[in-house]
Amino acid sequence: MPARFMTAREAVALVPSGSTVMVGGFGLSGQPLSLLEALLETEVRDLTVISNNVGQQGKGLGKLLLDNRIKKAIGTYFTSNPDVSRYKREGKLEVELLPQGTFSEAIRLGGSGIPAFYTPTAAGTLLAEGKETRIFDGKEYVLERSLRADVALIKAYKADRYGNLVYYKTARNFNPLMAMAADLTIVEVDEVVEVGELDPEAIVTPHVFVDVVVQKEASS
Amino acid sequence: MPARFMTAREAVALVPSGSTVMVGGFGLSGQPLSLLEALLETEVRDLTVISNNVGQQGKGLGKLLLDNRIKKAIGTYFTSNPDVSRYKREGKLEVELLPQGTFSEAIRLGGSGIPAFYTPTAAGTLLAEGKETRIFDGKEYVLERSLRADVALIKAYKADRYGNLVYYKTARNFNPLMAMAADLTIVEVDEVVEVGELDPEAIVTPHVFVDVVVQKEASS
Amino acid sequence: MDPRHYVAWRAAQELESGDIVNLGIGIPILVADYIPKDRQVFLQSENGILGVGPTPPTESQDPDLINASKLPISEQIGASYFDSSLSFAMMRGGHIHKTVIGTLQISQSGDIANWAVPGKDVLGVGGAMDLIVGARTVIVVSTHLTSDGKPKILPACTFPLTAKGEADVLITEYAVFRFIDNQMVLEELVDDLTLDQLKQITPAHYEISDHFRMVNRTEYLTNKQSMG
Amino acid sequence: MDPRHYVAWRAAQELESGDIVNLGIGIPILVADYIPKDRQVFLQSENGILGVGPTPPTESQDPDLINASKLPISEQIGASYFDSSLSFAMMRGGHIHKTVIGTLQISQSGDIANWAVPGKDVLGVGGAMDLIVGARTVIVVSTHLTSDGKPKILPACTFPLTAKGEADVLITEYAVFRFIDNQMVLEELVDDLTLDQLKQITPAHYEISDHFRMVNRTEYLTNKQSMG
Repeated sequence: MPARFMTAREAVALVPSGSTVMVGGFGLSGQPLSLLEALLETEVRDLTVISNNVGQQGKGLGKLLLDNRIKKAIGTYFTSNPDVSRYKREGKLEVELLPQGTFSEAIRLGGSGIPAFYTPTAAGTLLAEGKETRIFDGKEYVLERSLRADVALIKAYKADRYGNLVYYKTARNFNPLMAMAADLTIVEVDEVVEVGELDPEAIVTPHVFVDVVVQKEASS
Repeated sequence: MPARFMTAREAVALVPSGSTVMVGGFGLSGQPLSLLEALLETEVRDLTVISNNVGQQGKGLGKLLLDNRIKKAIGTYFTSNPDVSRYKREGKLEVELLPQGTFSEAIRLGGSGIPAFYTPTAAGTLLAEGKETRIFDGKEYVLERSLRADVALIKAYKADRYGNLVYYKTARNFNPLMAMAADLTIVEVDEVVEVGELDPEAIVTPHVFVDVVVQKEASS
Repeated sequence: MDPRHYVAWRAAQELESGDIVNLGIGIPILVADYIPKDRQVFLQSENGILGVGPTPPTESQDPDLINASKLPISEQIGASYFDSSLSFAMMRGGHIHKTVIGTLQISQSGDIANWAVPGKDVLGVGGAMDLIVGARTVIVVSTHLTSDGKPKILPACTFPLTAKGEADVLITEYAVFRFIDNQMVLEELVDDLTLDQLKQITPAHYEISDHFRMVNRTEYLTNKQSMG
Repeated sequence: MDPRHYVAWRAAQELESGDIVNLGIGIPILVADYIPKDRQVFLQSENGILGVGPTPPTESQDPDLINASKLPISEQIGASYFDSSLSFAMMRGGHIHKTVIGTLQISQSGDIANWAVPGKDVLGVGGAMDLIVGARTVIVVSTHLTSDGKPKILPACTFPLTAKGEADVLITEYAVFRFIDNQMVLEELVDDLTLDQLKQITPAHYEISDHFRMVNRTEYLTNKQSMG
């Protein structure tokens, strides 16, 4: 299905309370900031957020946290937003931490129909506690479950009218992976181009993975 | 390490007898035919070949088979080369068959340091016999081991002087995956360009995965 | 009337605008030519392309632009290329809406056996298992009987399975069945055959749909003529 | 003399032409500025770039061209971008030659503890574990003591581990150790310190290398002046 084109407000109306939402970005780079702004305007709450960070303090996802919309965060590095630590201490936020390589592979494999995999990372550490381990060829590996979400909110550079995507420099990060791993993928783009304008060899995310495209407003 | 540039003859001299060799290509498309021709000129034998097919009858890998260089083939579809069937019946070739999705993911994960993964494909079939299975969320999955090789012989379209690669249409297939999964990756390319000529956003295989580049001779 | 082409035409009618579809080897590959012109269907081929276009004229065929049947194709506007792992991620991940695949046998509970024959070397599976397990809707196309007149639609498959209970639709030159809650349901019969005659060549148990209808193949012939 | 910059300079000397290197957060990120000009080192950053170039002037900084420390970088000629899963595939798959990382504690058997402190919230691990497990050579850089004078180089780590036995080299402002067969070996000591003085601030057990040498930091200062 070629992607549907909507406004940010229309798109985030598709995100239900209580849902699991993947949000792209490494810090603020590659976060779909317009979608997050629009989400803040809705009544959505009790979100489980799968994102590398919870934005930065008071920015991006950090705003949703301060507005008490997030009940759980799954990610790799929350240290850069001090609000996360405070919310956790106050019992207002549940946190699940994964090594970044495990996190990114779990998302890619979640989008690929692979439910679990073994990784050497974290074997023998606190992050492997309570997880199954297994020896392959004399080395210890941790069994990790893949990640999926109800909705992915991602950021790309350009979309064509079918929803094929290309990214911009290090803003690519987790976005192409999350596009694969959600039942509904909503992408915010800087620019929409006609079908045929993107090089077929350079399309990173084919439109099969994209449900909704939102063009970022020029003002934001 | 930026890739080294060699002739086909010099490159295939790095392939030892008895080694496991991944060979790119879907049928003949994307097979590194010049490298395979050069390999035929060496004394190499007892190869375990990991490739989707064993070429076609008398072509590509099919030639190496007829010259008794291959002792085992791991792939997904050998039906298109009748010699494979004959060699197998005569006890001259061992064959291991995997579903194509399992095969491609096993190679990608082999190159990614992930030794094993669970897939729904083949559960309850002959191809899962003797393999561990496990239920996740009520559905049966098969435990599959990842694949690695001593050498990968792959085909790309263009390389820059560092060894960054781009591919050409459906000749891409297994090549970028195999580039990741071998101790030594040798690539045959149609064209070598200067560093900087490939779009950084469109490079499919970064040069970390490439050891040796061979420019296809104009005559072949 | 070539039964294979009728089956391909009938399968094409199952495809809707916006569908992402993978066509298997054999009869399925013929489906591409029968997709109604007013429906925008996106064909994926597991060797690494989304946006497969029609067979190009001989002079513009490219050995490196092929489908999974290793036949020359063209590239539609808006197409993209990717490696085999992303291609199968699309399938297993549930991103392919429909696959059309051939079969050797199919059972009344939707088991499919299309890759191996007992007593023969098992030498090729390709993408069949991943496709069938992964695609959201599996449309099986087949001649109703084998070339030597044996039944293929059985209570249980006797050949090695490709996947269990994954068939959603079965289309032959005589009939269309759907699999609903693992029950096979007859939905459509060509008017060259009676229900009794169908029963005789179909050992599998099936119910008859509330929406059952008899069809004649004129529609296909008309369509074919308009295309020729 | 800033001990952090000396450590970074000394670590840079470990990098050879052709190396693919990932620099962690903290002191490691300073290493980039000290790589000898005649060595062609390729910097990978796990947020998705190979070919990290120097910090650009403020006016040409781009918030979407950053390293894993979230600092602005530039793109070298021949650079490439990729998603995070390929980035970590490079690491775990053994394709990154060297990583330079900081630490809170390190043990005599090469255990590294650099991500969590007992009694504090455990809120960030990032790519540290994957990097250390994956990179072929792990170069740990650290001040020899904590800011309040406590030892960091210990018989066994008391903080939660990042990885077990993965350290290959340890560089502090006073000394260079290598881990050989899980044994810590002193290779280099700055001539501001005696061997006895080193022992007093280093509770870990270490052997002294056959190649042990005393160095003075003039080389670094010279280098620094020539760069200034």
